[in-house]
Amino acid sequence: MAISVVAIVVTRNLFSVIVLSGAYSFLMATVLVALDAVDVAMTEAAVGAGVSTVLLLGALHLCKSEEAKPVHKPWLPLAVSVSTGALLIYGAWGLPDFGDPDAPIHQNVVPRYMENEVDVPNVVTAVLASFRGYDTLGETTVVFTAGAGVIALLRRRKKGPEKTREKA
Amino acid sequence: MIRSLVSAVALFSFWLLLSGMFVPFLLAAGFGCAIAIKLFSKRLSAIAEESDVLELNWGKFIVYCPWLVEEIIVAAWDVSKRILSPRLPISPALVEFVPSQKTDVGLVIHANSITLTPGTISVEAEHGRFLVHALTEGGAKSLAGSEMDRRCAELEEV
Amino acid sequence: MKNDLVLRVLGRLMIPAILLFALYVQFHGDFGPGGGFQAGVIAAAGIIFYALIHGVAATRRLVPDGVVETMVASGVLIYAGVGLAGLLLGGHYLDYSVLSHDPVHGQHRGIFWVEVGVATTVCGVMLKIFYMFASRGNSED
Amino acid sequence: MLIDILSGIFLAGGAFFCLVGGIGLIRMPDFYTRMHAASVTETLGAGLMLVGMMLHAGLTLVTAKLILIGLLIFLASPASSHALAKSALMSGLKPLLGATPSDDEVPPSKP
Amino acid sequence: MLAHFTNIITVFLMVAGLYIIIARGNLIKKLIGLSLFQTSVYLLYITPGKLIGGTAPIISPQYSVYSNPLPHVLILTAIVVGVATLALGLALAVRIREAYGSIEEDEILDRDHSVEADEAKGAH
Amino acid sequence: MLSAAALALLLTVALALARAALGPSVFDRLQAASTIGTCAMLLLALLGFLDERPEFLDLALTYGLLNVIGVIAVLKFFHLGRIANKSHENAEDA
Repeated sequence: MAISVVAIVVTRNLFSVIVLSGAYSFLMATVLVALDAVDVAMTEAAVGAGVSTVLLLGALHLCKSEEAKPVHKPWLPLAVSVSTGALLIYGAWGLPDFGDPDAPIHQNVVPRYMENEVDVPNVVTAVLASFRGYDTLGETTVVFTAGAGVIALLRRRKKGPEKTREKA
Repeated sequence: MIRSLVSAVALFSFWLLLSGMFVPFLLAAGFGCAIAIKLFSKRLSAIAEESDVLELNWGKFIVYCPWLVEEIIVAAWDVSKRILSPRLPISPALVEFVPSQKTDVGLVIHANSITLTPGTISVEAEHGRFLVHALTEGGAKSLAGSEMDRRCAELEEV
Repeated sequence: MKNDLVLRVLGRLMIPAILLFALYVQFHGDFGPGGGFQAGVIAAAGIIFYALIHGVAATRRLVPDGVVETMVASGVLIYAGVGLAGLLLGGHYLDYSVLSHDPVHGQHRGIFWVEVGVATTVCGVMLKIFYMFASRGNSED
Repeated sequence: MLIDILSGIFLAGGAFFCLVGGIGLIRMPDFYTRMHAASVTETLGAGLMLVGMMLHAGLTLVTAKLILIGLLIFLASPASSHALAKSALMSGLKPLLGATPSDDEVPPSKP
Repeated sequence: MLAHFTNIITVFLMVAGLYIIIARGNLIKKLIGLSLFQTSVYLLYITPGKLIGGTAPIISPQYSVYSNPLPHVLILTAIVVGVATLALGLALAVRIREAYGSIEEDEILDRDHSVEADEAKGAH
Repeated sequence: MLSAAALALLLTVALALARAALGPSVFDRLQAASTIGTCAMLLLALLGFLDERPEFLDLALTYGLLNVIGVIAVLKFFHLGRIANKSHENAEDA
């Protein structure tokens, strides 16, 4: 997976980048399955390999497919990224161990969720739709808003693009 | 009418295979979904201006499948030996030939069988013209008028 | 690509299967992996597959813009409506227990309708976005 | 017991062919020949593994689902590799031909 | 070391995404970097929820230990919102391309500068 | 045996990744990506058996469906994109 990430960073042809990110999200989904997040993996596979690939391609075929050569030296961003990474790794030593059942995350509300008072075997669905119904309503609204935003941005007006191009 | 009933039943059995739960609610949902999708797929075909049903000699098709599997195994073993041998003994070739099938389905089955067999890939498949890329020249020569061609043509005889 | 024989036959076989699979994911969200969002995305992917084979114009005839826009809005309305129904039947907003005589059954019913709402919106939005991107490119050529 | 051994053999065979396909993907000289290597993975490798898992599962609905997955692979993978090869040829990627390439065998690549 | 291996991978992904976002000028590449960054966040949330020996949180009588479902729910929402923002960002990029004829940050800035210079000249 | 097969699949994924990273043309990468998709699908089914939770097969099916759609989408837009870009560049030149 790391290889594909590095390849995504280095590659300059955007078509190849999109293909690589599709492969990356398949691998990501497999990792998520290994971490028991079945629903998340399904979503990630559906989104990463299906929809966002198509969307990126759709945007790309309206734009240029080759990235320009960078004009700046990459050292400053690299330094910023690496130092952020070092800081985060330093911080990560304070986190609980991987798979530790006594970690705080397993102590609070989750036992109540797992009691399954809704009688739906898939706890993720139960929590998503019932216990956290407001979150999901908000999520649906965000999707709706994004759709509306895209419609507003990409709706075809007569002579719209030419005018702006002349001004520029 | 009978044909669309058959395909609706096929869709419903697909649902049952997926579900494996025989709760009344889910059975009813499956039935409804199968019918809805059958109607929707009629619309799909109508807009694409295609016939809705696939004509095929199913009896011969059942005989054809094991034969194809055997071909695949033989070819895959051959290709694997070539991949693993240190000298990489390949001589890629492109051949063009005329398939003897007439219908869409027959042509597609032939093209897919060619692609499924490791060592040969159908590059272009149209009525009356196949373009095939083969890993070895021997494999390329044996394609035109092959047994696969004959068997696929037999599948069309309804 | 548009008239590719192999792809056309594949599409004829696969698109109904994909759509049925999406509905299966929708209805079995309670029992296994899946749910409204995944179902919406898979269904949208199936229809996008049709668009890839037969072109966007044919797809617009298959699922017209009006239908898609109605789907986008009605999904959110279904979700909010479920909450409102709970409110009207004497519970809290988005409290499903009052939707039926038996609280557990009410929860089932509420979850089902909420998932339907999510699936409808997601499918509609994905299709709409795809239409927007694809049609913009085609008419520019 | 016998079934366990048999399924183990099938799984091992599938794993072997998958690996061979992967090696071929690296070793082959050009795109079209790499596709042949990949098709080894996608047909025999996947097929044998699925058979192995079916034997492991026994006669349940799991087997039915595995058969569905197998059908999906066998329907979809040739179609997608056909499309891949076709558009590679259309975009002007010339295949490497023969040990001694002869020019008259190169087909006219259409735009 | 092994206990924190997953954290290190998460941080690596995050850094890669961050690097793409700040170092590359292409807007679409920036968006891809953003989604890379998002996946690292997914991983950050999901990994603590895993219990050694636990299985997926789909209740069935054979199992007693399940992984924590709460992060799954949160991340499910996050993925959905992520796609929505990606689509919106892409639409913006397309519009910018139509207005400026480019999606490279530097070229866009250059063009802005030249337009400003022209306007300044016109004013004088 | 199951875990050995899973290991072999992981190795195959690694090889395909190398090809995806090296691959000179887009088609090479695409071929590698679709191989990765197939391997991930098999890996998922195997993981399901290792965990003894065969519900994961649904996921494998999803992967298979989306893999095909992704490959064909890239191919389709690759052609469209080239044509669109060319005509656009010509228009700007003129």
